[in-house]
Amino acid sequence: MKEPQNYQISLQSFEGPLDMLLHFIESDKLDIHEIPIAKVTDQYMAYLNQSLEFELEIASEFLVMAATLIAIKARSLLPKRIEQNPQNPGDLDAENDPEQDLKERLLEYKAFKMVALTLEQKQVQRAEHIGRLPTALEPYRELPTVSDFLAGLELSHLQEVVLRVLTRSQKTVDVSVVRDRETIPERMNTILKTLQKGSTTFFALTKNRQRKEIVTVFLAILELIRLNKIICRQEAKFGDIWIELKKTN
Amino acid sequence: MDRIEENELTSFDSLAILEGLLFVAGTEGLTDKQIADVLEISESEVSSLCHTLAVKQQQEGRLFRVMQIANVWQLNTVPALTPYLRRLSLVPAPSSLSQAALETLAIIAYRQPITRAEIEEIRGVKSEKAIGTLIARGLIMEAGRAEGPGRPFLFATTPEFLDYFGLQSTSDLPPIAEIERQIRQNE
Amino acid sequence: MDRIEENELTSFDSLAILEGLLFVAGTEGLTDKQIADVLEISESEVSSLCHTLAVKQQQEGRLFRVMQIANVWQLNTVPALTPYLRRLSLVPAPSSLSQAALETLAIIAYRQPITRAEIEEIRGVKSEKAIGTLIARGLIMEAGRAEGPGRPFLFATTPEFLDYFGLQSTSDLPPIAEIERQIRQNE
Repeated sequence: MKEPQNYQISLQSFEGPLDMLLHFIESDKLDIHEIPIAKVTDQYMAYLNQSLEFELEIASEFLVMAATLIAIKARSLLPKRIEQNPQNPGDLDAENDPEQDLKERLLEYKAFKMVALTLEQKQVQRAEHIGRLPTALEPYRELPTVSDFLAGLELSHLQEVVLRVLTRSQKTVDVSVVRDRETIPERMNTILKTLQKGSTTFFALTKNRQRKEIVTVFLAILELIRLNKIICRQEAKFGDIWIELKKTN
Repeated sequence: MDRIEENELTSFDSLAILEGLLFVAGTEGLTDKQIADVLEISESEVSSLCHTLAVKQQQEGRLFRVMQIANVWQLNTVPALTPYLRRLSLVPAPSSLSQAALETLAIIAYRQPITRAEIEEIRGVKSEKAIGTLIARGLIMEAGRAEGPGRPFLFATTPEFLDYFGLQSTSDLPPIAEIERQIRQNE
Repeated sequence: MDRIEENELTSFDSLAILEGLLFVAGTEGLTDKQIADVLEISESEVSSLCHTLAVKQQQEGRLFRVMQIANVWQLNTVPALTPYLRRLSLVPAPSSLSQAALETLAIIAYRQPITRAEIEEIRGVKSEKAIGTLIARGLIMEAGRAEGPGRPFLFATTPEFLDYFGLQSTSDLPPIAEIERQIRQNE
């Protein structure tokens, strides 16, 4: 009550009685091991009384600590019951010394408070490093099925691709060769043999070929798709078409 | 000569692939094993590859960088970009943890697995609310039950705890005994 | 000479900033206006800057590229990365879900489509990391945008999520209205 600042700080400002005791010790620049318990107890009780005056709710922890402090203070006023035996450091009385216990608790609590401070700083630093939301890998996970590969691929796209390949070397398309059915089954077999060695692409299959052969390849691929023998996939419109063997289980 | 160029190309490609993979993994990041499996290299080579990528990113003046946090490699922006991200409100509003939550978390980090009663013993106050917040934020989790009466829950930190504070492992924090020793000495 | 170098530096920096911003914006992307505002350039300059960045990314062999999709600029991986992503998808990732991720998933399942802000309001804590985990695990996905300021993304569960639980649709989820009512009454 003597110090005006007392009125500015309420019990609510503290994380608990230990926090409040640390505040007294640190603001008076005291050593935890040299705390004059009597003085700290007086300060502590002054705060409690102040809180009562303002009809603030006092958490039970603060009352428990008050009892501890008063017990320690009372004990310090009494003469020592047993003389400390220097040859017996495990003295029963020393082990149960509540003042020593309190000092150890304050020390431990202060250490964790310092860690909390470190964490607070690290939290701020880490927040400066921002990532992006992940992209789902699920679509890549399962071995895709025919319908996955063909999703969005329409025959008109295939047609566009073949027309583009055909017009790459020559301006006009000779439609008459499309009727040459004889070579399509042969071409289908050749493509299947190629695929048994590994997947390929439409551009690879038609590289350096005559347009008649290209059309045959194209028709053979359409037939193989229809027969569910191969899987085709086109990443982009007018892009290459990936072709692989459909695994039959 | 040809051979050197080929090697350079390969190494350049793995860096580009690595960056692409990390880009896709986003905040989830990738473990040594995931990267090693995809790039078909040994796990022991991953760290050096990631560091090479970080150097490359820095040299090219890019504002995101590969970094290892909580045992995963992830791409994150560098602080220089933060003012611009703020302008776009792309930076999540700061939501720092309360003092109570930070204290509770500090205790759990060092003493895990630990019961609520043990935490409250150290802090000298009830800590139920702080524990609840930390669980909801995914920073701690229930990790079994303690022996003894009531078999109370034990709490431990999660990998997200490490990520949240940018720690590699809990051993990145100074030993608590060391901190206590410093406090004693400074007095 | 000095002037040219300075200009180059500035232009280089805007590219780096642009790339960083797009990196964080993710699939939400950025509009011409957003980019123009942050970089303090006119909206008409944005397109050319983005194209310059795309060229730079291509020259440097990066496997993600700035592209304009549905009126927003975003960074996306290029098809060359696909085989590696397929391989990555087959490498087992950590499988367990954190409490935070599970809660977030449950909320999305029952309240979908839902924005991140709404999830965070229900949970009372930031949920960005949990959302990231759920996306990476293929349990939730972005499902359009909400009306209103910022037009934030809506999240919904994936078909795989329903498959896993053998549900035809989310309306097959065990009802919670009755339980909610009871909880409210007990309060």
